[in-house]
Amino acid sequence: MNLADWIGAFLGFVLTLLVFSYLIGDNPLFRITLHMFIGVSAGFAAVVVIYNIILPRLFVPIFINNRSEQILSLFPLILAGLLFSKISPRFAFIGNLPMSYLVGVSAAAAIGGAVTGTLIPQVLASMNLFAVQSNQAFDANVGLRLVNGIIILIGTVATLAYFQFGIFSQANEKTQFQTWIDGLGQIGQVFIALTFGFLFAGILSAALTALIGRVLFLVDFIRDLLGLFLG
Amino acid sequence: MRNLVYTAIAIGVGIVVLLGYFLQFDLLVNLRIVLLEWATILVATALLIGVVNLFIVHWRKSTTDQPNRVNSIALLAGLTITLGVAGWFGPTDPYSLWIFNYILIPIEASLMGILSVVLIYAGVRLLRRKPNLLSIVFITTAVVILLMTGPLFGIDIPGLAELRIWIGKVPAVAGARGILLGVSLGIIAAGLRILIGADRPYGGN
Amino acid sequence: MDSLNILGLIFVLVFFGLMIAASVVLRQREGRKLREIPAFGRLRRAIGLAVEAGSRLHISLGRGQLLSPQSAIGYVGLSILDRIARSTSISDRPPVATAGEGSLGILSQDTQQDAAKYLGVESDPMRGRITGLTPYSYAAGTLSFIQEEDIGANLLIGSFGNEVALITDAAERRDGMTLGGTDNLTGQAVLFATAQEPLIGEETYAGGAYLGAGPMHIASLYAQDILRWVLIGLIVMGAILKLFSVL
Amino acid sequence: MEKIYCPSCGKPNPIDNKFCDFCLTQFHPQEGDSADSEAPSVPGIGDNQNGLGGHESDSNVPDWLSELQQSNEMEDEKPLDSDPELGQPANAISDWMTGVSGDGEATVGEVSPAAPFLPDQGIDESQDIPHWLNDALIEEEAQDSVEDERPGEVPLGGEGRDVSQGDSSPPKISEETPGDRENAGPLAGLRGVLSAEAGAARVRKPRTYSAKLKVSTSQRAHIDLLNSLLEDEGQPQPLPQRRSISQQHVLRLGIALVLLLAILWPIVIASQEMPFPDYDEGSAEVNRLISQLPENARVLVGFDFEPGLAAELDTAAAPVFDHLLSEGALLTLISTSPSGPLLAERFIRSIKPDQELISGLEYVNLGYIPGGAVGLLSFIENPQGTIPFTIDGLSAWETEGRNGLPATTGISQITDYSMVILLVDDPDTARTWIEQLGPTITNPQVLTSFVLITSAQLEPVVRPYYESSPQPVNGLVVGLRGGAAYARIIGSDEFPGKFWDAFGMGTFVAALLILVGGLGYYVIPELSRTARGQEKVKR
Repeated sequence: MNLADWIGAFLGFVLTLLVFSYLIGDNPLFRITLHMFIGVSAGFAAVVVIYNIILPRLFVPIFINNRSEQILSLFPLILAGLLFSKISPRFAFIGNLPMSYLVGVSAAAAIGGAVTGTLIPQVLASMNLFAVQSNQAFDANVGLRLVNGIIILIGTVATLAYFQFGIFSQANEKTQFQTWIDGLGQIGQVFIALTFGFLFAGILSAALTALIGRVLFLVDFIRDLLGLFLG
Repeated sequence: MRNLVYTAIAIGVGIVVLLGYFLQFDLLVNLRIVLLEWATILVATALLIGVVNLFIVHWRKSTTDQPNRVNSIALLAGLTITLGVAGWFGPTDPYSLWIFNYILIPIEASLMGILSVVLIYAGVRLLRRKPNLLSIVFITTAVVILLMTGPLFGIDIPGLAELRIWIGKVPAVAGARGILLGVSLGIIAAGLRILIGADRPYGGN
Repeated sequence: MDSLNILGLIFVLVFFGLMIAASVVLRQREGRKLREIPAFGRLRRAIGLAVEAGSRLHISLGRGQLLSPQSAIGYVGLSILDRIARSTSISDRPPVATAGEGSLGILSQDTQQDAAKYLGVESDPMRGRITGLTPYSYAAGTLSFIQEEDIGANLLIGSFGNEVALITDAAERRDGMTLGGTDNLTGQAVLFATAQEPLIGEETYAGGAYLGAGPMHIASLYAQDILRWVLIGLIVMGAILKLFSVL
Repeated sequence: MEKIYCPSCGKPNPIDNKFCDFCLTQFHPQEGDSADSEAPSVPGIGDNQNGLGGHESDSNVPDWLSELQQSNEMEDEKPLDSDPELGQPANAISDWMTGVSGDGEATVGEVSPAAPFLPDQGIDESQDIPHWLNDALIEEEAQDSVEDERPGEVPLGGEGRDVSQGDSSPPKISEETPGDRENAGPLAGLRGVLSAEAGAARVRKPRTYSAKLKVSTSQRAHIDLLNSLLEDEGQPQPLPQRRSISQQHVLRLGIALVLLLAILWPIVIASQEMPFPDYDEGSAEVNRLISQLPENARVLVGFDFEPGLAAELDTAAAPVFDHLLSEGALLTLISTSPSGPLLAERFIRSIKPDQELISGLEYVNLGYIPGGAVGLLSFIENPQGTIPFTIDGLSAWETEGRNGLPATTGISQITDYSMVILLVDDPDTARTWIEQLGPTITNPQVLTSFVLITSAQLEPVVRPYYESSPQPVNGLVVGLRGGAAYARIIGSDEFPGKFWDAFGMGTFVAALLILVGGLGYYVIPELSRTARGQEKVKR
């Protein structure tokens, strides 16, 4: 390790300990570390955005010979310029124009993304569980696949039914249908809890891995340090 | 009047982009691509504005005499140094990577590490806070999966490994799918409310 | 794929039609009762308590990218922010919003300004904060924000990943109430275990309707309810047809 | 047509509406005049009932009292009234002040003889009282039942009898008067003469007498309790200060210590006792695909995770890339998150510390695709158009008249890559990649394979894609476990054994903590509670 690495490792060592100090209790040093972290990550985000988008997409096209592209590239430049008025509360209203544009596009992108990216694929996937004939070649145990398919189908339907908001009732009396939905919803909740449990375990093991990574780093640093002094 | 214009822009642009998703007419698709390209640039600009906003807020805090000013000073220092170094030498330069490796990664990874304690703590208290069937299912699943994720000292409890895989393959998938479908219904509703003009977060009220 | 796209478009158009129809019907007569979501009931009380105790309400809008489906949950958060800002700005401690994404931050400030204009009071730009621009730095920023400000209740309605646990933990250390809902699966799993009042999946999107953000929010719930059963029908039918290899 | 204005959103509604058309707030019969009806009436304990029960949505008292109840962690889930309006909090304080005055008068109300609503008071009160107050009451009752025997004292809930005694006190006085003899003035010596000043004195007396008599210990306790609560609510004060060392604090600290020790142990003693997982189908598939890659295959690698998860994904990916680079693959690095490019650069430089890969020649870092799903889609449809330059500002691609960088030579569209590897930690990002890339990958003409290296938390999200057919995902390395399995397959030393040991220990202890701790944390207070309950019954 060269000097820069040593300094870096020492810095990392100290910062790790400072963050871990939060486990003992909230303290000013921990907060200072957090704020430094926020600053650094914001700095990196800004630089990457400038290098990756602002320069090549906002400014470079203006210097391209192609006249039509130059004109086209003025629009985002103007919109971005207007958006910067949001920095000052007094002139913020000027930025409403690009914001309304952005919100419109993003709402559409959200709908488009949800339909093409989730709704259609997930519905198809649920159906395809039962396309047994098509891929018998893939596994012999068709029966088991069917049973699993049915469980997934029931789980999906029950979970969806759980979210039902409107109540079907006549004169504050639950209708038969509502009782059914409630029952289905109960099953759905169990599936949801199972899913969350699985995800939770995954997140926890990911977090544990991070913790182990840090502890390993601390131990290795101390070992290196001792090796340096004790030869 | 001005608000009407904003709303009109949001709705108009939105509808064009939305149709561009579903109808494969060249004009519509190209229009969608151009509009999205501009939006992408605007989002990036907004991120920069966010950085400026962060800077201004903490500059104010650090110049006024108040107990937390040292935090703001730390933030400003981190921000300006990173902007200076990474901005000048480039984000993938060894100097930038040094900051990334020895300041950003240790702090963020340690925060993630703390998360493990926070999550275990939450798991321990869940049953007390919400003593119901769902909590029991949740905790049981979590514990089984957790045990079977690690090597468990080479002890092989028959059926448990298979159970883990089965849960991940069948019930967990069902739950996740139901949630995802529900969420996408919610997303479409929220998006449409904006395209209808019912929600106008862009100062159109 | 094209035929699927057309189907998708039809689905969206039907959704749109149902929302409009429902909103028209709602104006004429009382709509169907909505099922009770305890979290929202508690939230209404928490808002009351926060106003009485003179502590702040904090609405965390998450860090969803604006050009992806994650933006939708941000908009839900914004309409809830608007609703609450309009009803609590009279108190001496109006709500504060934090965002982890530039454009969301700007939108939260706009929303607060609108609310202030509506109430005829001076709006403070510091009430819409950007506390960090990457998921973890946002969590870190919000964490220290909760510790520094005097927050009575925290509404986490936006796109969060597992880092949200840091925020809920900080809120708990301050004895503040946390209500959380997100679109992200891992975020939901974490909130289920850590938040005092977790919202599951689609429930979060109903926040506007349950907090009275306008008739269109309720109308969209009815549309969702109808199309939910359409989806279920489609899945079951499709499954049966696939089984007999008709499709 | 007559209109009713919604207290929540202020919009006008038809008078016969039960709900607000605009915000669905439920209207109450006395909505309009609730304010006037509340202020002048003498609420007495009659209002406190609402206060304790929290069923009357017009009064704000229920909200804060039942809120207090909720702040108590051991509260059981009580059904909520579905309609306390949002608008209320705005005028909450004023409403609540009437509550104060109400309670103020309540004490007077008890004292004054004429309080018609008092008799059935005791029963209602006990019905609506929350547990925390109920316990206090049980003790009070026990106390008072003893006090009953003593003359002049009044039992709890017997305010009715208080009052009846209060009412009957003047007659008592009149019984005494005949015993008096006039001893002044012209009627001196005569009995039964009504004497102005003496009578007046006696008339005055019972009031003070009754005032002393009326307030029972239990009532006093209620009054004090309510007053103290109201005073607390009264001053806008910061939320309750945290106790320096709370039970939670200790619990947190305990968990942290146990966990850290469990992890430290295998790291310090470094005994490789945990066996690597045997055969893992997903990892084996990735291994097969990489082994089949042609010489100098072009591979697109997506780095879409947060720096916080670097430890997990770097460790899991290390053996995979060890294998990949030994096959002589040339890499194109891309990301849809701003921190991605740096993570990619960092990983690539650390993968072979002895001989660093050369940028441009062996790998090229395209940086960051903005715009989430939209940006990714446009990159998949048209890589060259979406990201024309590398993160270092060089032109990335080969075009006619300009040859690009060796690492990207011959790449004009996404299908020119032999393999796409995605390192990912977020379910949405993973799904976005799979959904956008899926149609291309599943196309039988396309030879590109798609492989995921994911954080452990993503398994239920990505596995179905791997299991389904046709497969949009051809291989899967999930978390540390997958990495370890891969290392075992290729016999790589890239995967640190002590890391795996610590992981094994960590997951085991975590599971144990949740299970044992959870049960203990739930059961122990339950036991002590039941014990307390039994004690009370005994008393």
